[in-house]
Amino acid sequence: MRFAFTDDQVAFRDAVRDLLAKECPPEVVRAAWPEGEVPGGAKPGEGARADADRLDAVWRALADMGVLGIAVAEEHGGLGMDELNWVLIAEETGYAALPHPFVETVCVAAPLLGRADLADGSATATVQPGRDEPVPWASADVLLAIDRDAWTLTVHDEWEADAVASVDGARQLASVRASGGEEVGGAALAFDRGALGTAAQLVGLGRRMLDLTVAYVVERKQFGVQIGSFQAVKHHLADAALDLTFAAPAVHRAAWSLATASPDASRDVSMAKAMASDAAHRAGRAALQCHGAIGYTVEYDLHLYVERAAALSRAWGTAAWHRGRVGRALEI
Amino acid sequence: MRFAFTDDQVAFRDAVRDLLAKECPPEVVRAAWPEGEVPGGAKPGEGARADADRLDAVWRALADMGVLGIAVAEEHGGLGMDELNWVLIAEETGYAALPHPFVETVCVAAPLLGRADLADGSATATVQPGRDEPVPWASADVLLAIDRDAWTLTVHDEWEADAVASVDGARQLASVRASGGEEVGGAALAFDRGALGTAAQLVGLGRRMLDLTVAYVVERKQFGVQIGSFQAVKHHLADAALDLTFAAPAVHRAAWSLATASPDASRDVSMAKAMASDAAHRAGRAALQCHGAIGYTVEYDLHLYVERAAALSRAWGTAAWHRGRVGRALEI
Amino acid sequence: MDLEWSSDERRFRDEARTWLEAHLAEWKAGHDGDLSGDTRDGFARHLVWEQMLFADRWAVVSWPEAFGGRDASLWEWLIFEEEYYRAGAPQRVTQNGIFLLAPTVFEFGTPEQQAHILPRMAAADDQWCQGWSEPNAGSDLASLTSRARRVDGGWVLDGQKTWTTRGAFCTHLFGLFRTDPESERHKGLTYLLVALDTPGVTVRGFGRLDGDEGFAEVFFDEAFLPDDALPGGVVLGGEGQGWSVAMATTSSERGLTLRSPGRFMAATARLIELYRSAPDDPLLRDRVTRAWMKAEAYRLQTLQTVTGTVEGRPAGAETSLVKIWWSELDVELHEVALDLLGADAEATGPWSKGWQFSLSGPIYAGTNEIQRNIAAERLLGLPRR
Amino acid sequence: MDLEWSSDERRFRDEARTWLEAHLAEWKAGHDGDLSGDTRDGFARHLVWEQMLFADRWAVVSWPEAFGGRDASLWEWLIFEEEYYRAGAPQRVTQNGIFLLAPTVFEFGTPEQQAHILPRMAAADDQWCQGWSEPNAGSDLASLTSRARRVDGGWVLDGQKTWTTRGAFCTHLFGLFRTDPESERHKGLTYLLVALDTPGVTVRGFGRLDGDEGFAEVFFDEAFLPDDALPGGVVLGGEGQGWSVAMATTSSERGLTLRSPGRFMAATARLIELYRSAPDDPLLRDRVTRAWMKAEAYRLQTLQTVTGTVEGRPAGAETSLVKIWWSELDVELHEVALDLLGADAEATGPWSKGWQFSLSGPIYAGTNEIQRNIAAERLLGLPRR
Repeated sequence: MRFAFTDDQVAFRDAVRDLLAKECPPEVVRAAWPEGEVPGGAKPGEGARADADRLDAVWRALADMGVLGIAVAEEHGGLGMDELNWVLIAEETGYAALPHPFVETVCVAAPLLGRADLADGSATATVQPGRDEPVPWASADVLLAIDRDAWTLTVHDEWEADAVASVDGARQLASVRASGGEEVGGAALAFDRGALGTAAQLVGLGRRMLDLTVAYVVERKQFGVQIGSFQAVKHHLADAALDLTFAAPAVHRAAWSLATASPDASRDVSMAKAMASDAAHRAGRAALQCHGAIGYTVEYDLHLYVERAAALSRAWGTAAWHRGRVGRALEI
Repeated sequence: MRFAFTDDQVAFRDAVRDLLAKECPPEVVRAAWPEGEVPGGAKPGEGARADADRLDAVWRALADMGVLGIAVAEEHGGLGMDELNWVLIAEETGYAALPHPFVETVCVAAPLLGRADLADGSATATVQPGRDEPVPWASADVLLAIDRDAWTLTVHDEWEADAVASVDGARQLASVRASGGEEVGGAALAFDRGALGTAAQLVGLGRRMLDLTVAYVVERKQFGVQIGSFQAVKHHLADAALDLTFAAPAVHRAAWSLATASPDASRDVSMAKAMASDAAHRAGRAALQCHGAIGYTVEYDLHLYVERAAALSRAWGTAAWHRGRVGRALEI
Repeated sequence: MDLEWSSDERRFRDEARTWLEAHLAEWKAGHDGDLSGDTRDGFARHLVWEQMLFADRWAVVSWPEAFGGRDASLWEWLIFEEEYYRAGAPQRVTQNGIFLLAPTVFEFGTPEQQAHILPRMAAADDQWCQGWSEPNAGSDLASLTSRARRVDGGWVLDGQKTWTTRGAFCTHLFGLFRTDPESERHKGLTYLLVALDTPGVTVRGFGRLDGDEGFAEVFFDEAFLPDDALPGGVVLGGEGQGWSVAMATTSSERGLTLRSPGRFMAATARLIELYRSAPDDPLLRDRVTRAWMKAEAYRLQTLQTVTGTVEGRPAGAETSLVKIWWSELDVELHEVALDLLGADAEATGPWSKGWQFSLSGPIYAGTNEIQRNIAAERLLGLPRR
Repeated sequence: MDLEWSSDERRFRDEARTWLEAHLAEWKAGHDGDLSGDTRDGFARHLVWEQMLFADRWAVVSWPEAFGGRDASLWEWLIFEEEYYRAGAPQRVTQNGIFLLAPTVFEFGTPEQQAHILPRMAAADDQWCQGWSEPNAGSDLASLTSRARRVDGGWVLDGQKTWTTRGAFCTHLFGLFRTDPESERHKGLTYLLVALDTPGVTVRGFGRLDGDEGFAEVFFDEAFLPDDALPGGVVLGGEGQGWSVAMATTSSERGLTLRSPGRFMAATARLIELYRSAPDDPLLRDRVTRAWMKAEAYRLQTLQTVTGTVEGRPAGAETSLVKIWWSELDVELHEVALDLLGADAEATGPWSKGWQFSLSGPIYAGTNEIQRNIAAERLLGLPRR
């Protein structure tokens, strides 16, 4: 019995963390948002603070580090590693709100398709996690369409995509129509990997929102004192930390269950996704509330993470959907 | 449009409030609890603080004031008044945790059976609000058994009762077996009146727990200050007040709906019971938490109200059961 | 107790409903799709709607006829609001003037000020934004530092306001300025009325979470505000009296006038429609039912409050609880809708936009943390510390 | 990461399970029905069980063999606890000694004190209760006023302790006394070990919400406590060092040692059984699932913490979050059970009694409000004010 990651896994995580801190600051996330007008109105200030040149660079840097191929088989140029080796990295991509299809490409498509171009960063994949659901990262090269009722998975190289405005402008959401394609096996495993990667990102997002808020309430004064000294603020943030502290082990365990092909893997993934969705949601609410009006503006960075968390908490199955799957596994 | 009670209704409420403050203090509620040992262990301190002589006196005083016959037809010696005239009084009996079958006798049985002995206090009634449910006030003279599936109501003058220990020792809970009896009409209306009276009592109980707690946290010091000055304590109690403030109008409206035979009466009663159950529950949790260890002892009075609220919040249909009925009325 | 409307009130409702249906259709025919009033183009289009309301005296029903209203009772006001939201009529881009400034003008304005300001506000000729918050004075309003220096024939303004909703599109700003430089906290403040085209005043709009340019920063750089910029003068309620004048406004902001039950009744009605259009789900049904009950309880509590107001028992500290209730209900009902939509909730739409907007409710007009403090201290009597 | 038990650990589990099944049946055969350890008769009967545990070295598995344990690893301790609760074994009436006092004796006791106190505690020959709280010092432990005056050959104790769980039945009390009358707050306190039959000490039991006489007040009236009342002396950790000694105990109270995951895993397993016995209800199914997930997450978080402890990375301020989590989970899972029971929940039974007991969780061992403060300040770094 040992519930901890190896030193190598932690070191790889730390390296990715450092890379993303440097290469994927908020202005890179902003660069993925559409310029100028969005359907709801103007986005002033976005353009000025966005750094478009670096948007592709971060993905290339991840490729160079070997991160993109972590789950690609070695014969296709990857590292051939399992979920335990990428779950912490997925968490970091959530912390950074990485505006690229990490979960879809690295966690789902790469181990399934075994394509070298996914490992070296020259191609990306996206996933439709359920029939008729919207698809993010619409400019990807390959689409995996999962049917969560029939548990089938179809690989499409071509499809039609109509852009859909997302609450998270970086996600490049689309409504897709695809016909033909190649049906391959492993739909349930692919879905579980995607849900796990998304759960890990939600934990990372929750931590980012909590960190931003802690920094803000220590800095900001009202009524002559730091607002972080108010008990109500302390308790909001302690509650956010509470849920994240207990969601994270659930996510890590789910990675172990997938890596060891445990018969409980789907249950464990669903527990992870349900808890991570709720924890990120609570962290987002606490973050906004403790920031006050500034958190509600697009000039401040918080919204980049709040909107991502809102999107991911309902993508790959809502918390309630996943609890339903846990309940069935418990035979209740 | 006028959402307020008449001066007469308020004056009657005030008179009952004064009477109960004098005649039904905690030591009278304690007197209704069983002496000495209960299945879980000893109840030391109960006996010493109970005032058994006054237990019957409070019921007689209510009879003398005309309260017990408020809903009995005038030809049977009552006041022949409707739900709007007793709902505030039911609230006061909750505030006092009156250890007598007020809802069952005054709100449910009296208008249905039209018996003079219920109005003058010489007889009491109890109700089984659903098939196989436990019955409080087991020493009552008449039992109305309601079947909430078939919506029938059977009046029993004789039945067998096996005492069941209740979390609220004053309730005289029993498991009953009754055969025969007389089936009468009006089961749904009788149930709605009982649920309304119980909802009103829950609002009163919530207010009592809140009042006790406010008094305690103003008095009690920790860390050199009144504990009521801590923001966490303030917010617990503000939340309790919040739910009570919005549950009360729902209860009062349900009384109007019943009194005017509104087609929405059952929906409105269910909304009232659901909200009052949740509000009293939240008030009880806040009260216990803000009291700390002393609220957890039987020597302190709080438990008398917490236990009653726990019993009533699930009697006459749980909050979820009532929300289900509201949802059906909304056709969802 | 009588929870039925009189025949006069029912007639008033019918009249409002008929007018709204016809004129909304007309207004909506003039542009494509849903339009936010918090963008420059949308704001202009909303002013057309405001002018239609004013032309038929629906802009400010509860105001005296002399100022453009109908002298409607509070009950009629409630009915109008119910019908307004029921019809799906647009947000009132003039609301900060009508609901925040106007009550103060009624209470503290001179007859000359009232006669000038109120009809132009009702007609949307002038559009007022609020200038309360500053970069370092949000919830702690008394710490503001924007100042007005008395000079011959007027005031010289310096400093910065922020979070002024729709400030980039409005014509006028009302707000507090420190007129006694030696003063601290609540003292030495004056309530000033400032045209935004005053030289030395700069407005910069910026974006809100929901994607609209709904906020603005307003900079005052040695801006000279002449005493006669407005008939009756630019000071509301007397020099140095700003705090008590503003607090009167703040309390109207927190009470009935800001959030009529009609808005939440209409939103829960739409939520119920949304539920009916989706596959049956007992968990979501329970949450929809809860949201409906809370909106209904809000309506009932408002009826109780209006009864008290009409009968001379005005609402007290429980207005803090009212603010908590509607703002948390608003978030809750939108979150239920998003959970109903599931993966589709991510797409921008009325529910996701409404959710983003709802998140501001627990923050503005006094955070819910402060409201809970107020309720505990003033309603329950807990010590201030 | 390896979440499987070794074959040695599985053997240990089998041994524990087999022993518990056999001996529990034997013990339960000796009395009728469920029996609370927090009544006088129940306590006595529970001591029989404690002696059975001790006889076969199951009383304190993680202690050194010299003191009655098995030198079990933390993993084995976790396994034993899982099996203990899974088997439905009774509460440990000796737990306040074993889990609160013993770690302090291990850390601060002299060899002579350890040799005397620990084996007698493990054997339940001495039963220890805690003397922390006073009528005016609950969460604010540093404000306590019970005092011990130094006299020739011992101490004279005066004052009052309260909320001492099972104090009416125990033989000994450990607690803090003010030994420097000039001192304030955390200073001048000494950790004393007091036999309750010391002349001048009076114990009065009183009732808890759940109907048991589980609490006691302990009065000290010029009670003379000789230095040699216990081998090695009655002071633990040095005169005037009481606060730091006690804090070490408090942190063990808050961490792993007090609430093993086994308890909540067993409770949720019973909750699932209860759900299966009732008509299907999607709302309750969801709540049962939530409770199970929280218990499971608690188990996982514990495995993570134990791994860290074993590998030399001991838990820090997150123990405050752990206390919040298990105590609120405990309330939640019992409330789900009561809602499942509906009207029958009112009847006294294991679930209603468990619910009443659970309500004390967010209060004792540092209220959850204080735990949230600690988490915010020490884990997140928010200012203390």
